[in-house]
Amino acid sequence: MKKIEKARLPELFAALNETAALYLPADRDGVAAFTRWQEGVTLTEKLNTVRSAKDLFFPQVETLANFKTQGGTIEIEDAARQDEDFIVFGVRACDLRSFEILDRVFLAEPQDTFYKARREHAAIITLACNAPEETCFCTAFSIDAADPQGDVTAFLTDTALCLRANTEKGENLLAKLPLSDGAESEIAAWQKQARETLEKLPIQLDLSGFTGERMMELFNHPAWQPLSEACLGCGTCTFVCPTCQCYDVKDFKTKDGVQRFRCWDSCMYSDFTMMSAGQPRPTQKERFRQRFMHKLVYYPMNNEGIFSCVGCGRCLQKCPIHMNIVKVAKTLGGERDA
Amino acid sequence: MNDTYLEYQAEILRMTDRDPKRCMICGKCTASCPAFSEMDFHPHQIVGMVERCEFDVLETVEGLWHCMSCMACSERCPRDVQPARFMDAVRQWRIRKQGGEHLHPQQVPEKIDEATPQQAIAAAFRKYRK
Amino acid sequence: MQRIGVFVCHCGTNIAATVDVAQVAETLGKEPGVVLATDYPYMCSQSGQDMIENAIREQKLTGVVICSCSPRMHEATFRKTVARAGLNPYLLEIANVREQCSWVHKDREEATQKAIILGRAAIAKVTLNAPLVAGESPVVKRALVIGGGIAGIQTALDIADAGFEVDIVEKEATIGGKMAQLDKTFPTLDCAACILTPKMVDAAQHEKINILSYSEVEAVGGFVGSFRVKIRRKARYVDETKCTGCGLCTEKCPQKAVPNPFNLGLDTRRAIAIPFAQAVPKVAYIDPNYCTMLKTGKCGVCSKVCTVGAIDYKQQDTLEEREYGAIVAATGYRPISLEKYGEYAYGQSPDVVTSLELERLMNAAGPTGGTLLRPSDRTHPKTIVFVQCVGSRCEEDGRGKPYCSKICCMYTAKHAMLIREKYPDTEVYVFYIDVRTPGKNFDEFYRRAVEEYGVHYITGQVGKIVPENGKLLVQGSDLLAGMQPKIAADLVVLAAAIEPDPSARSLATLLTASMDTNDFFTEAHPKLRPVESPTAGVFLSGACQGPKDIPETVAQAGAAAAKVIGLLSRDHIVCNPCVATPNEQMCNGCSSCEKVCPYGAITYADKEFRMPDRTTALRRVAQVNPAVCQGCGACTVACPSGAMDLLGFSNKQIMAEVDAICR
Amino acid sequence: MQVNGAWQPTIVAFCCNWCSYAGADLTGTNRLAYPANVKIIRIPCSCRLNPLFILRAFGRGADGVILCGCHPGDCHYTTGNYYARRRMTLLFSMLDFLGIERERTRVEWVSAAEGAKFAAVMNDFVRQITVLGENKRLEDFRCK
Amino acid sequence: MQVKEKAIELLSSGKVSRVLGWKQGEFCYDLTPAVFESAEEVERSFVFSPLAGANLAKYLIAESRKEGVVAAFLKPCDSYSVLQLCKEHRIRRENVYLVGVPCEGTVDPDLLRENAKGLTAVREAGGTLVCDTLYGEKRVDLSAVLLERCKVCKSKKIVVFDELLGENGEENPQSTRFAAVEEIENLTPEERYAFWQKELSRCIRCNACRNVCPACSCETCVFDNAKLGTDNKAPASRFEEQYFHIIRAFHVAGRCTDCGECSRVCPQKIPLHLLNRKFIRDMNTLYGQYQAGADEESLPPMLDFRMDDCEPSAARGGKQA
Repeated sequence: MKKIEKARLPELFAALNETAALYLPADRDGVAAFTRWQEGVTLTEKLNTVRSAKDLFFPQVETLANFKTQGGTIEIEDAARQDEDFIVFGVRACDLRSFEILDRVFLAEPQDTFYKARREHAAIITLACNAPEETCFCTAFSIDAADPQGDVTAFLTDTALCLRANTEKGENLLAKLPLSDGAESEIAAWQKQARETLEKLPIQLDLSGFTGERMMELFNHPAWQPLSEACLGCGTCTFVCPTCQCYDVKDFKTKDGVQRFRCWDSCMYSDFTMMSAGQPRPTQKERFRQRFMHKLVYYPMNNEGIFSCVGCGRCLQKCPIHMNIVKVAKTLGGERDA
Repeated sequence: MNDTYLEYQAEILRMTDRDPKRCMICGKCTASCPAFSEMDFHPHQIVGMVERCEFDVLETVEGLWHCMSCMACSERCPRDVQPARFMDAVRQWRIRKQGGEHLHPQQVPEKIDEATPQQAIAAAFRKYRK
Repeated sequence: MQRIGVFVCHCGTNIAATVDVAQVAETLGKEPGVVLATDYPYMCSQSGQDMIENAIREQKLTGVVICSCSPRMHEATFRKTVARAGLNPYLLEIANVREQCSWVHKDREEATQKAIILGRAAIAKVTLNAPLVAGESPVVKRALVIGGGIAGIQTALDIADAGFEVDIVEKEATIGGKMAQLDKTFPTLDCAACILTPKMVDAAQHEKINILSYSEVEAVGGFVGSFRVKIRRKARYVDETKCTGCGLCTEKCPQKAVPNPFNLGLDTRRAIAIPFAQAVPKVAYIDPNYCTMLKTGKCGVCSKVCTVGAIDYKQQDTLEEREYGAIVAATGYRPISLEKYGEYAYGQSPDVVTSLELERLMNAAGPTGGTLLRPSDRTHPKTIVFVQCVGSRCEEDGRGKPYCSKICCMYTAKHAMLIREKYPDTEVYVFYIDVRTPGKNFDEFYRRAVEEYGVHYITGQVGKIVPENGKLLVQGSDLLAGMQPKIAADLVVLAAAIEPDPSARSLATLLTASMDTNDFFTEAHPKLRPVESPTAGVFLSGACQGPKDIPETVAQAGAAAAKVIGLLSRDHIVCNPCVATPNEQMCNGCSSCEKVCPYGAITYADKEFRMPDRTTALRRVAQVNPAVCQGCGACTVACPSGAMDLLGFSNKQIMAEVDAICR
Repeated sequence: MQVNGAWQPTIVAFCCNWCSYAGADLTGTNRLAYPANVKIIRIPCSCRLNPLFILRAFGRGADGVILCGCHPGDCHYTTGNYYARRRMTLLFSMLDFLGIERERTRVEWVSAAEGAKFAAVMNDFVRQITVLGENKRLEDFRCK
Repeated sequence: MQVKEKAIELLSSGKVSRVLGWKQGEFCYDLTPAVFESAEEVERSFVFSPLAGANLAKYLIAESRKEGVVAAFLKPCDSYSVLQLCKEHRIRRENVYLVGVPCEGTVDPDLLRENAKGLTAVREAGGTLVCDTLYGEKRVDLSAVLLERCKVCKSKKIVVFDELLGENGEENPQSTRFAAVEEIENLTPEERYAFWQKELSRCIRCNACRNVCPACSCETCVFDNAKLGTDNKAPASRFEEQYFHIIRAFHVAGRCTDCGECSRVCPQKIPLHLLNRKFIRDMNTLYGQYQAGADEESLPPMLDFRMDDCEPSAARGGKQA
């Protein structure tokens, strides 16, 4: 365990940035976002960012290839992969779990080389939580927000930032930083208090009923209709979600060819997976159901029971009509008896 | 035609801000001119001479000095050529050619003789900065 | 897969001198979808068109791009060419590399590059062109002629003689127009009334002609083939069907001080009047501005003397709506107001008159009974000065007109000649800038005035006219003699410029016909379509299109009639297929498009649609009547969802052009 | 647009078919010169111009966009240019509000008889855009 | 509560077959719009409070096309949207029963949560909100946490209704809603550009603004329309951020009632309402006062003209360089 006084955080960030490009949650015009560090950028006071840490590994828009036409010939130019190391500071436990979920998608064969390059070049410094908000429900997914892992775990107490390396990459990183030694015991009380708060979180879910065996039952549940009724079909939940990983591949006609890029897509959109015969999910109810069935049933079915929700609460805060996975799960039978 | 004449022409066109090519030689200016009988060359001819770069003639035209700048020709010109401006500009050009670009008030009395109409002095004085 | 042919025209050297046509063809040949690109000296020639036709057949072209002159010039020509080869005529695009490239750029490299880009834009557009089929709409077999002067009368007679109904709408109480006010006509010196009045009578008696005098067009709706026109029939306070034109009322009316408009105010008449002896219809009318009965409710003399009871003080304006297949504008001209020409003393001295006033002063039916007397003291003028180009060829803002009024040289020669013939002791001077006599027997006529009649023509203008002691002191210039003549004249005649009748401006708006900066109607093509306006179904006759003398007016009237007859002899006309078209799937039914449509072409219908959840639902969607839509595209932008598109100028086509140009 | 290594503005001119396109033709007929940067797109009426097209042009690399139509009151379709006038007024104001140079967009009424005006307008607009420089604020960098 | 009772009455009397309203959420602030079909349902979960901010007008497009009559509770803002949609033939007026509800302002949940971290419950007590949080009780001034649109409320008048609960309010011509627009106008073009770049660059094109907007109710939006070639799914370039928001504002110009939903729902807190208000302000100054949705007859400025309208050269988005 290492540590540094809270007042010396700017020094720490500068040192981190010396080793590799540093990203950290900072306020940008009142909105917290992972921001490229530079002199003067400070850690946000907010619990979490609006957009999740997923953006750093799976950006909203990413060029895949460039096609250049000249006369009758076409020249294909593969887009560059991430080839420089970078550091992500301040990843909360929920977002860290999301990487695991994304890895199972993007790093399964055939691997997504764009994602993979970013994952390999990143060092992740997580930030433990001690003041969760009422929208947090990471506990439903057995996430210990008071002690996340990652390459390094950081604990921000009233006076200091304590850092613990969890991996070799983390060890190496900490070795380069102006830190003093600290002890695990220094954060014990802090952690205890954090865990007590986490236990009192108002949202308590029992997701044990969301199993593969009940897939058809859940799929045909009559509640989908009233649940989806108010859904506007926007993509807010999807885009702030740390685990949503759907994208669309689009071509953009440039001056002398075509730029092929991918961009986030949302299963909530009416043109999602549009095919020649139209949309396979013609109404909002079906699109809405897809999103939650995927998170609560399909994904766990294919991934050893891991739900593709991490309880970060972003969709609870940002949905324009306040429909969210908690309401869905509870309606479909996931409410834990008080 | 030589380059000097073209420079003169350019200078006069700049001063008048009018295009002598628009003149259709209707003669209304000359018909309107109260000083017609005193002039050797008449307003439409002055405009024509500028257009044709006949500065050798313009150098000797005496009618210029009889123009009283009553502006009747300019008022009535149907093509907005405004011959009075040409009269004035050519006079200006003539005075400048004599040297002594800078006319000071003190010099005015000595310039006034019987052959030079007062208008010429006034006009030159008014326009000499142009 | 597109198979596009590109044809680059040299237009002789018009294009080829500035644009490297071979390079354009070569470069465009490499564009995707282009299978053939070639250049040729004259694409519009028979052999050029044959080449295009053959290429379409041999290469099985799906689209044609011609880089040539403006589409306004030859689009129609090439559409026919393309159609002859069996391709839909709307699968053609023209890149304007002449008017908008070779003629406006000097640098060969720049012009060539621009021509290539314009060609690319046309290729990009033609790739998205869809075959269009023009619809048809019926033709109402009746024509409307607006204006009852010689132009309108001749047009109406020619149309009626071909067997079609014609209505003449004339704002005055009689037809006849300006020609009825003229004395003699050049260059034959026959009397205007003698040749005009028989035509007026012909028109009145023609079974196919309906004269709506004292009437004005108030609104025009519809489109070529079926215009709906609202005509205001102004109250004349005399029942047209009862009045016999006996003229008794016009003699008994106690209100005598009414300036006589027929004689241009040179004498007076009564408040109830027949405009002139040969008026058609020969029916009296009351001028409400002067009639004591109408103003005060006391008098009623005319009503008492009228033997047929035709007087009706309670008459009101009425509105008639009629349908027409074609409309002819024949609104004519008038002399300009001379109030801004103070130097000529018009209005200061009654002895300074306009040429049209002189016509009345010399006319046997005029205020002086045909004896030339000057207005001020009714004496014979001994010295008369004519001033030409008063307000013509004048580029000063607000005073005159930049154009040549065309008729003044000839009528002045006529006047001078007639005066010298009738009063040989009179000296006549004409101040002129140029004498323009390009017409059959015109120059001979002018020379006769000089040589046989001794009229003094002076090259120069008049600078000022000063009334003094009963004379008019005229100071002019004689440019040839280098003199400044001063003439003491008894009468001065000003050849005032002529301008379009002011009613033409509002009529043009009603007809959506375009006008030039001088308010003359614009022709569809200055050389090739001189009697048609750019608005389909609207034709031009007489001086409303530009200054004209009588023979020219009559010729144009006949030409306009021929065009109208050609239109009316068809049962249907082909509509412009480039019309708005709604995509019902995308339409919200919000009515935005309907509100901006100037033709009322958009209506709404509730239609059943299959919804995504496989149910059906009724939705309100826009419908466009393609026969009524004129293709302006206002609706396409008003539509927020992009459901309304314009065939031939679709969103995708225009964006493809934008992309190609900004490439 | 780069010409021989030097930047030259790309100007898109939307011209209504009845007045301004004809006016542009007259410019040619009268051999009045204007820069080759100006490329004309023919539309039936100024009211056909969708703001989408203007933004598209800027995105695709145009440095200036000008709309030419019949003079108000002279629209071939009677009212089209009145609608165009409102739309463009509001759009231009919005672009300006977003800090996009006001001078990049323009509307000019050019009749079929105003060939000289068309040339003068285009000369002036090209000069204005040249002074303004490249369109950086409303460009799509992918189109470079 | 009056609103809830009215909902129960309308359903139990059979006057309407459905009621559109707000449903209780997990917390006090996360109400979800919902359709209630029985008095029991209303009894169980219908909520109306200053946190019922959502404008339900847009839902009536679909609801009014279903069988039977649907009742809706309209705050003044919402009533403008409803009337505008009736004007555009989108809502079938005959199938809706409109109950006007006076409004004293709605609460911005984000502001409230910022002022009361870990918020779980709230009750109103005379202009003060008493909040239960994970970290204890907290009192917040209602006026401090109102939505921006409510702080500058343009009108408390309910413009369309079949029945009113309470007194109808008045328009508020003194509203300072254009002050922020003017503030931007007073910046230099460079500053304006920088301001909007800063704001718009946060856009994630989630479409929340569009999908919540009552005016954005197109069957197919141009930005989703691949066939039209105008589709645009992501802010792939700075241009596309501008393109989307300019065109969206343009498409709703003259139809936007300034209900403020776009800014309310933006997850990135982009002040999108300023774009709409700029258009409204321009139209007001150039073409005369116009309030979309205020009546069913007047022509919106974009579909109207005057012969003597100003020329586009007069268009100014703000101070010039």
